[in-house]
Amino acid sequence: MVEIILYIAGGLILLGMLTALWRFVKGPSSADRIMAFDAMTVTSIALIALIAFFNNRIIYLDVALVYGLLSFTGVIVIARFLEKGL
Amino acid sequence: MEYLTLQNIGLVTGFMLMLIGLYGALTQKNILRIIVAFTIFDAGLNLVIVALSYIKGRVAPIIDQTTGVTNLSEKFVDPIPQALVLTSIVIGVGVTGVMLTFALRMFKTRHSLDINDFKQTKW
Amino acid sequence: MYKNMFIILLLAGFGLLLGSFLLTHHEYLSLPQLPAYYADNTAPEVGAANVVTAVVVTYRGFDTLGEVTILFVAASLIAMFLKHSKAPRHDRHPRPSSVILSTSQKLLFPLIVLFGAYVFANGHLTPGGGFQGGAIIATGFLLLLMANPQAEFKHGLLNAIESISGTSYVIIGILGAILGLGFLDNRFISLGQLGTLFSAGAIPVIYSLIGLKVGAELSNILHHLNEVQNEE
Amino acid sequence: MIAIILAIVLGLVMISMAIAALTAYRVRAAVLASGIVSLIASIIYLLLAAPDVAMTEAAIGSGLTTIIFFYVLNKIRRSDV
Amino acid sequence: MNLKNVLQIFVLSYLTWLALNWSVHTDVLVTGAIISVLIAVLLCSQCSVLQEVRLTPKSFAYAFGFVGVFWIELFKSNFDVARRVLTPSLPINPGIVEVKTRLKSNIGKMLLANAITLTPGTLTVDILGDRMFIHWIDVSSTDINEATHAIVSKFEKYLEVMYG
Amino acid sequence: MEIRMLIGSIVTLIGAIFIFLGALGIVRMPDLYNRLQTGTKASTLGTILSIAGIGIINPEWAGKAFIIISFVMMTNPVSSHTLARGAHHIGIPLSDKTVIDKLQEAETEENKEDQI
Repeated sequence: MVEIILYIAGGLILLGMLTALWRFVKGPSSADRIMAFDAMTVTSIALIALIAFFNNRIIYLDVALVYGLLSFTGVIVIARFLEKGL
Repeated sequence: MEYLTLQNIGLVTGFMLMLIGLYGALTQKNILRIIVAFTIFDAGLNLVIVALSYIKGRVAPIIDQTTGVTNLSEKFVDPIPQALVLTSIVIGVGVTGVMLTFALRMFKTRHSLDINDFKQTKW
Repeated sequence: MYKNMFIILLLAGFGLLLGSFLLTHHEYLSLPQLPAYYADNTAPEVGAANVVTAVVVTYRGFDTLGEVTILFVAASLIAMFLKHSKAPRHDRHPRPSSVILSTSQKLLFPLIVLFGAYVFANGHLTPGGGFQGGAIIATGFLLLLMANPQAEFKHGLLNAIESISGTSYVIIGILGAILGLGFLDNRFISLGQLGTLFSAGAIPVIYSLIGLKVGAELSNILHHLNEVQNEE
Repeated sequence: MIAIILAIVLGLVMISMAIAALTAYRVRAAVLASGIVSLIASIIYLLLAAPDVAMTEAAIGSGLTTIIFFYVLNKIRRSDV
Repeated sequence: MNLKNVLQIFVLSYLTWLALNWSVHTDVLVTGAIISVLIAVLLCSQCSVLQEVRLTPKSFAYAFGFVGVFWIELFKSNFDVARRVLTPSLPINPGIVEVKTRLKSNIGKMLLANAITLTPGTLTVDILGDRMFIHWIDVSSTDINEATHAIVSKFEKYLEVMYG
Repeated sequence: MEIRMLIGSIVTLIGAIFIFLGALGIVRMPDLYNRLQTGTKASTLGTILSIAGIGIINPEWAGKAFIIISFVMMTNPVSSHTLARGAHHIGIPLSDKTVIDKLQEAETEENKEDQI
């Protein structure tokens, strides 16, 4: 029962990632693309946590931790690049 | 159906990335795009090496409560390609940095990014 | 025209090579001899829970030494290329950052450095190690540059950290050769109990030094790139 | 089975993003697309039981490489960059 | 080199280290203490931000109140935004409004802006002094005072006690 | 035991639904600022809920889950704010439905003062 619910959750998360990818491909400006990139990184944290659960290894969560702490620096760099603040 | 394993998917994806990256590096004119194609080639190569080390039904080579400490050679995937890829990724960022600064230096001297403008051997 | 034909032929040949490899290769069903030895003997011999770390630091320690050297050469090359295009500080006019970014940088910077230290101190227990920890520390340094692009940093401190940790790395390797069984051997400190932080002999020390060195080198690269003249 | 479906979808996304990186009009879009290739590669590494490599790719491939690219793009301001 | 500042950074790093390791063995405690002291002493000039925190029992109580109010607002506005996304006609009424804040300290402003940004429906675009410019998905009033009342004041009364 | 795991999985499912709705918002909304509102923020809450659900299912993982949640909540608003500020500065247009833009007015006022 629990596993079936988590499979459905994983499918929804993957679908969300693909939807954000659609905005990345379509996005009229660079800022839209960066936003889609940010949404995909945040979403992938949840996906990594689910993979860790299905493999039953707590050590996989460290990878999610890296994404949680570092993904925002990429967005900040690109935003500062756009506003010529680098 | 028996060809549809995780290892084969990883291998096919890696090979496709390598071909795409090689095609881009050979046909693009802009230096920065050539460097982007190189990073894609790099990612594909690393993916191929890691996929070769995977064995079905085995776990990551780190000892904790779920693995126990006995009979480890029948539970773990191959650790050596993973160690090699780890070093390869770090060297990859160094090489990318050198290529990018070289491109920047060339742009500062010639104000051009086209690879065809840099045919002379002495400049 | 000839060039295009050549490219297509080259790609087709490469693709054929890869495809034939894909069709003929067989998946391993058990580990070959050397990886099986590493998997079985890492815990009693080296004392590290992470077999990849044991391979990187101890069994294949020479490769890591060479890799650190390559990274050092890359950082020096970048510094050499950018030497002539540096701009004085008052010539660059970046847009100043907002209060939110500069304040949260002050709050987050110690946490990021601490997380990097966690990653390389626990390299023998969890995934991660010196290279990842160094990259995380460099990202923290980057946050500093983001919040205040005009800030003045001492190159000397970064260079000192880099050279001190590099020298200590080699000295520990030689100590292993004298006191232990070979160059970069980790068993001259007692191995301790498997799974605790003070275990695996000298591996945490070596990986911490590698982490500091890699972090200082990557920060140096970012700092050099930051000082180049902005194009208008 | 679930892992295989996940890997197929992620692999297709990777290949399409690599093609997008070569055909994008601006270099910054190409760099972002190659960043997505790295991001998805790290998830596939986790599926292939290599958390060390996944962490390295997350911290270095997806983070630092993109950052260095944008630092250099900042110094080369042109209409197609 | 301020002793209070060093102590605060040390406590912050040490607590984070313990939560990261999630064990209380002696070696974890010792290593964490060494690393935290190094970070606090060597890097404290870069992070003198926590000095403005008031350490009184009342401010701790208000901190819990702030967290509670924040979570309630987060869920409420999330369901609101989900309803807007799912409605076919897309009922949005966006705009950038100006609000005033009474907070003086930088960290108070930062926490206020982050709380506003994390709740869907409002997004801090810029800060100039004590004027904050907020993108609002459903502008009900363009007046400064009414917008301040609707967006800021529910968080501000807690933060004012904590940071002044 | 079973009840706790069921609760955890349902929390994860709610988080996944929020992620999907956020991604839907990214596609449907008319301009960048509205997309940032719905997309990134809803995805953040969804990720937080998913990880909290995983932490409820396995109580030993709760510490790591708490750390991830607090890091995401500390870092994510900063990047959204910086992106919105930069986008407004380089003049990415707001949608036609926009009622008011006070920041534009404030910036033009400042420029006038500079010129005088």
